[in-house]
Amino acid sequence: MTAAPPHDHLHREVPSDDPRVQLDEAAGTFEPVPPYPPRTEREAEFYTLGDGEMFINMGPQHPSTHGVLRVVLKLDGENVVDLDPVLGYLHRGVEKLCENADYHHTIAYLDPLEYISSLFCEWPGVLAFEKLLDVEVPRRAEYIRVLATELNRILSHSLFMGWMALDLGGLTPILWSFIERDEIAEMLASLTGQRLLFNYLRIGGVNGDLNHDFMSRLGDWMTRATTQIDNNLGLLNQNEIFVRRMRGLGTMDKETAFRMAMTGPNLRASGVPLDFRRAHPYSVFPELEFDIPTRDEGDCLARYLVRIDEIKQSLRIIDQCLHNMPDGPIMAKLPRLLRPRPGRAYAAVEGPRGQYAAYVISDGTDQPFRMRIHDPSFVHLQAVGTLMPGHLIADAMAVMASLDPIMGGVDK
Amino acid sequence: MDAALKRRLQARFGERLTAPIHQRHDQTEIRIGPGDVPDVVRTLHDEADFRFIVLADLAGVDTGSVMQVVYHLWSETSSDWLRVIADGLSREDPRVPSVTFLWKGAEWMEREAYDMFGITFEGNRDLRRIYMPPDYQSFPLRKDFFLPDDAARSPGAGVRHMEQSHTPTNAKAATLIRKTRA
Amino acid sequence: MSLVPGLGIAKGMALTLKKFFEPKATIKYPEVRLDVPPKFRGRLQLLYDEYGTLKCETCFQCAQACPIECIDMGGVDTKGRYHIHWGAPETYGERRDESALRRSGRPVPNQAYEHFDPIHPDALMAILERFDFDPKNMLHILESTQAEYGHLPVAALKLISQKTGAWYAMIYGAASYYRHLRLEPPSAEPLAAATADARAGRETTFLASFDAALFGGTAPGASHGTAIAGAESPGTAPGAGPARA
Amino acid sequence: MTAMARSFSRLTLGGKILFTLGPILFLLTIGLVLLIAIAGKPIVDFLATNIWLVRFVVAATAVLLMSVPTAFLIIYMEMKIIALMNLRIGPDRVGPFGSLMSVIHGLKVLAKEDFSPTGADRLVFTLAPVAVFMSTIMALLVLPFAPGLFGADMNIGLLYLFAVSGLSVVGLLMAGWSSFNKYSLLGGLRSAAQVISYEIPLILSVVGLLLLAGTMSLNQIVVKQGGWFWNWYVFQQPLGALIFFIAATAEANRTPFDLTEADSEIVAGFATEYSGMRFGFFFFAEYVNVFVVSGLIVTLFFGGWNAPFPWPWPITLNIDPGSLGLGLLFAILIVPPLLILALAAPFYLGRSSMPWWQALIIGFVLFNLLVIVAITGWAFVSWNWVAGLMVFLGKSYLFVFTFVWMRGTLPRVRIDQLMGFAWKWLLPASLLNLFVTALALVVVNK
Repeated sequence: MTAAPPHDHLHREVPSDDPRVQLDEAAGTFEPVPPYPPRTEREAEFYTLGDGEMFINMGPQHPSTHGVLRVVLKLDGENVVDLDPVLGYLHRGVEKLCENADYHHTIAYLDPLEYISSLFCEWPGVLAFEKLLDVEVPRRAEYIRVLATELNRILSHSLFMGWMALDLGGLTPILWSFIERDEIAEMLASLTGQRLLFNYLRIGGVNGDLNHDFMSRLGDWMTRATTQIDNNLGLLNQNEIFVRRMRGLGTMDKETAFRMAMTGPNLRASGVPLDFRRAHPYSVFPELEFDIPTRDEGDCLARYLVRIDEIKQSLRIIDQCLHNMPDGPIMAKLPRLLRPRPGRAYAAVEGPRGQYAAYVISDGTDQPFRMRIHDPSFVHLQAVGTLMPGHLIADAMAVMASLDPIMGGVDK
Repeated sequence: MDAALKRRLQARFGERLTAPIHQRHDQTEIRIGPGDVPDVVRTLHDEADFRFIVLADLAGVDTGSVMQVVYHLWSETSSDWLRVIADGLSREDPRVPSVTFLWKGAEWMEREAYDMFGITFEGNRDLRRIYMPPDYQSFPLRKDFFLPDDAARSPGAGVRHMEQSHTPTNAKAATLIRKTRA
Repeated sequence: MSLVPGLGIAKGMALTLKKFFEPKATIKYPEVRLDVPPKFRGRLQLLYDEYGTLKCETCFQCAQACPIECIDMGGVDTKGRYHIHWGAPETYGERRDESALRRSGRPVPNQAYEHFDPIHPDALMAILERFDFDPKNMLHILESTQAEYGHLPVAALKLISQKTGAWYAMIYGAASYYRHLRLEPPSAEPLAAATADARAGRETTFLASFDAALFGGTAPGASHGTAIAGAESPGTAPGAGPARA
Repeated sequence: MTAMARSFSRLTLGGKILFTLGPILFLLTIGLVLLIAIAGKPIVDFLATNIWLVRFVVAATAVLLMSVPTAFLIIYMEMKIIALMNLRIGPDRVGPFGSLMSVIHGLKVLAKEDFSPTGADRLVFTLAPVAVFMSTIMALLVLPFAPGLFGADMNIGLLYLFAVSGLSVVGLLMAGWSSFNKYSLLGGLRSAAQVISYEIPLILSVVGLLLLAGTMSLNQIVVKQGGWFWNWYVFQQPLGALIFFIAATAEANRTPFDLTEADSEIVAGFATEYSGMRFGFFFFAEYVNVFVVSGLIVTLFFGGWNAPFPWPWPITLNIDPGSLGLGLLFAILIVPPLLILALAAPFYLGRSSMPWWQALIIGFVLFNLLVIVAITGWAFVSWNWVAGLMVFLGKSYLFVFTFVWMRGTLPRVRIDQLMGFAWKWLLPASLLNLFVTALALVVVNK
């Protein structure tokens, strides 16, 4: 701990004794410097301005921070010298809430963590509970889970395409991808009952079988999905402005990616073919055929293209699920009151952003003793601290968008 | 369950383990003392027959009597998740060495554990609260946290929010804002 | 990126111009509304029956099942009694069974999550045709169905719901309310035991005498198909009822 | 004084307006009458000898009045066209196909609080939108809309236009600096860097054209492109036209060069702290600027008010209403009602459910449409400035559409790419264009 920097450059003379004037002055002279002495070395270092540098406060209300993220940027002209992300604007204390809910109810709390990939937030929790309880999930339920989550992955990735373009100034792709997203959301709504927070997976199965509405929508969509997605992507994938801005931007090599504890497409864009569906198989993924798309560049364009390739692999998986869908029950026989034996279980799934995981400790009661939720957005967002410095503000936003954080997951 | 991993772990860290290795489903669990964390984790990360290069998760746990820090690691060499539990941290002053020297990405997870449990990670150079307000005084995920009391110990009034000024010259104005809000 | 500079931009421009003339995806919301999916879970609402009374029985099961505690009920029930079922949420299923036992004198299997066996629908279609697919004749339909299949299979109930247009829940409610209707094959031993346990002593004798006094033993049994005796002695084999005639 | 103020404050809104405007109008009327009575003759004489002054005042007024509907139209086009490209419907509630939406936006902007942030330099903050708007309006003054329809035919028209449109950057810089906001400052500085960089290729790309035309008067440039469409300078200066188009896009701060108000980076740039009508001025200026730039491209490279080909069969209408005598009066009185009845009849007879008055209303509207079409056609044929205006506006709005289309398609470039593109590509290319043009002229003239 060092002493507070003097902030002399920030002082302003208040001309009047009138408190209203002082209020006005206080409102006008905001600098994003914390009012207390720095707590750590890093904070002291960050909040000391060098020659010709200035702070700019971005968020929590800003058009491109993907939610309520606040980033204090230290700028030299338009170059980002350093940055300090400030979290907690959406913190709901889900882990604490889960400790006070019983095992079934926990699923509803896991749902709104990442509000565009809800099924992936439910899945690790449910998997961990099943491990605690030694439940055998029926095969049909497993296939339905895979089918629904792969749809959710396409939904999430297609929204990412739109946001990426929006942060680079393109107005149109976001709306086209929202059309895509809306079709999938309607489809999942007819399967799960909701469009956004599905609350569909249950301990030992799923809530409700495939129905006619869902299957007809899915069949209709599958016949044109590939061409439709390719067509929409044709707007930007060859666009010189887009490609020139993305290429070589925010490059992250393999070692850095491991050091930053990255997973998912962000890691695969750096050339590591690590996909927990293959690397640590769960559910019925060992029976399904799909490739793991990787890119070696590690830049924003690679992260963008890896996600595009993943959409195609997801379509393959959905196709296989539809062909291999077994018959049978969709719920395991379970008592209504779940009291797992004391123990610990960890489960992870490969989501659209990386590894979604849950670590549950049971003490033998009907509520989890400790429920730890691991969210990839949280881990990936801290990579902006290493990727952003040295770029312009415009690129800083693009780098953040390419990591695809969702603030609901970051703030838990 | 990966029996080979269990044998290797036993052979390599035999005397350091504070409890027998526990295996269930696809998880292998070892318990070590908090002082051994850097050595053990570095060995697990570097040595050729472990190569646990992916830090899957870092979590704090309050068991009610002691504090724990739980690391989940993944490796190509094993089909199991490896769970390393740094056990036996005192509840009064829980301290454990940081693993940011290996995984810089653990920084925020350690900040979160500090924020929620008050576990001090020695060596993390940015260990401050991440979710809760900076002047928050209690640690919400601890088992002795009681909501109305402990939340009230951390008065929101003490935080000058970002709309308010921070300069001493404006102290009067800030007080006024607080009064008008109250 | 193509070799010709500007080609990608030109392609994108052409694409947007093409979309300019394509049909639009907007749904003009207040005028046009999408159908909600059948499984839709929307805003909570209390329903009224045809006499204008609340259908809510104040069982508090919804309040206990709600994970985010947005349902919070308290006070009096529809009959003016202060009535509260507050307990651990996991007793939900037990109390549901208990309630079913109280209403119909036997446990009702929860078939919401279970796989059900298919039936051969020809006989059922004949029955439905006989009753003109009219939901007002539901009791007759159910009784004939039970006479045909020995009990009321879930598949049959679903088919009846589909063909008559009555809600499955109503048919299920009717089937579980009348004691002479069976939802499971009567040979199921645990069920019989449970029924015998539930309808212990006083109630059994009272009901038996009541039935005897009311129906005089024969007349309603002949007109309604299956015998009430089927419910009173559940051990008898299916298809033994006299309704085939 | 206090008593007066209090009683004034008790008046209704209408009363306030009446009590303020009434005396002023009264005094003005008396002053005007006195002025005419005392100095009427000299003033009229002065105006008669200096007719350019009258012309200038009229033109300035007309341009000011024209600018707001132009902005409304372009804002509506932008909303609607981008919406259709996004597979949306866009505005469709106010007016036919939502066409009054931008008017409602304008009214909304008027109704908003006129807010200026603490710490702002109030004077500069207030003057900045005016400066931006004025530069745009002044540029509009020299555009030749049609033969004889222009504010002023300067022999340095093009130079004046570049000078004046370069002034807008002063306004943007003023706004960025005075807002006391770092986003605004970044936006202002970006716009300064961008506009000044792109002025150079913008002007250099036209120099070749000036060599061909031999004049800087915009009117003369248009006259020289008369006849068939291959006389347009775009076919003699294709590279120049392309450079001019790109540079003009940057000059007008349009996508993909809209860095000054890049919402995903610096919120709204220089306009971050503006609200109400001050923001409205920026908004109007931006869209009028789009029209100015389109009009300039049309004027310089696409023949201005010249139709693509000369009309091969000149029509002369010799209508002399005076020859009808008293019949004219009867025609005016009798023909419209008869026509209305004739137009209404098929609707009334064809649909039994329609009441007579509805049929009459339909007939009246149809009659009005007919008359409008007839008068427009007559004006189109008889006065060549009407035809010229229509051709000019048609071409200009085609380019406005192109700008909007680009906005719907393209992402934004980065600031260093933008500058690099200006200095590394556009500047050498425009110099090359100038060199080739000069060489060709020398060769041809020899």
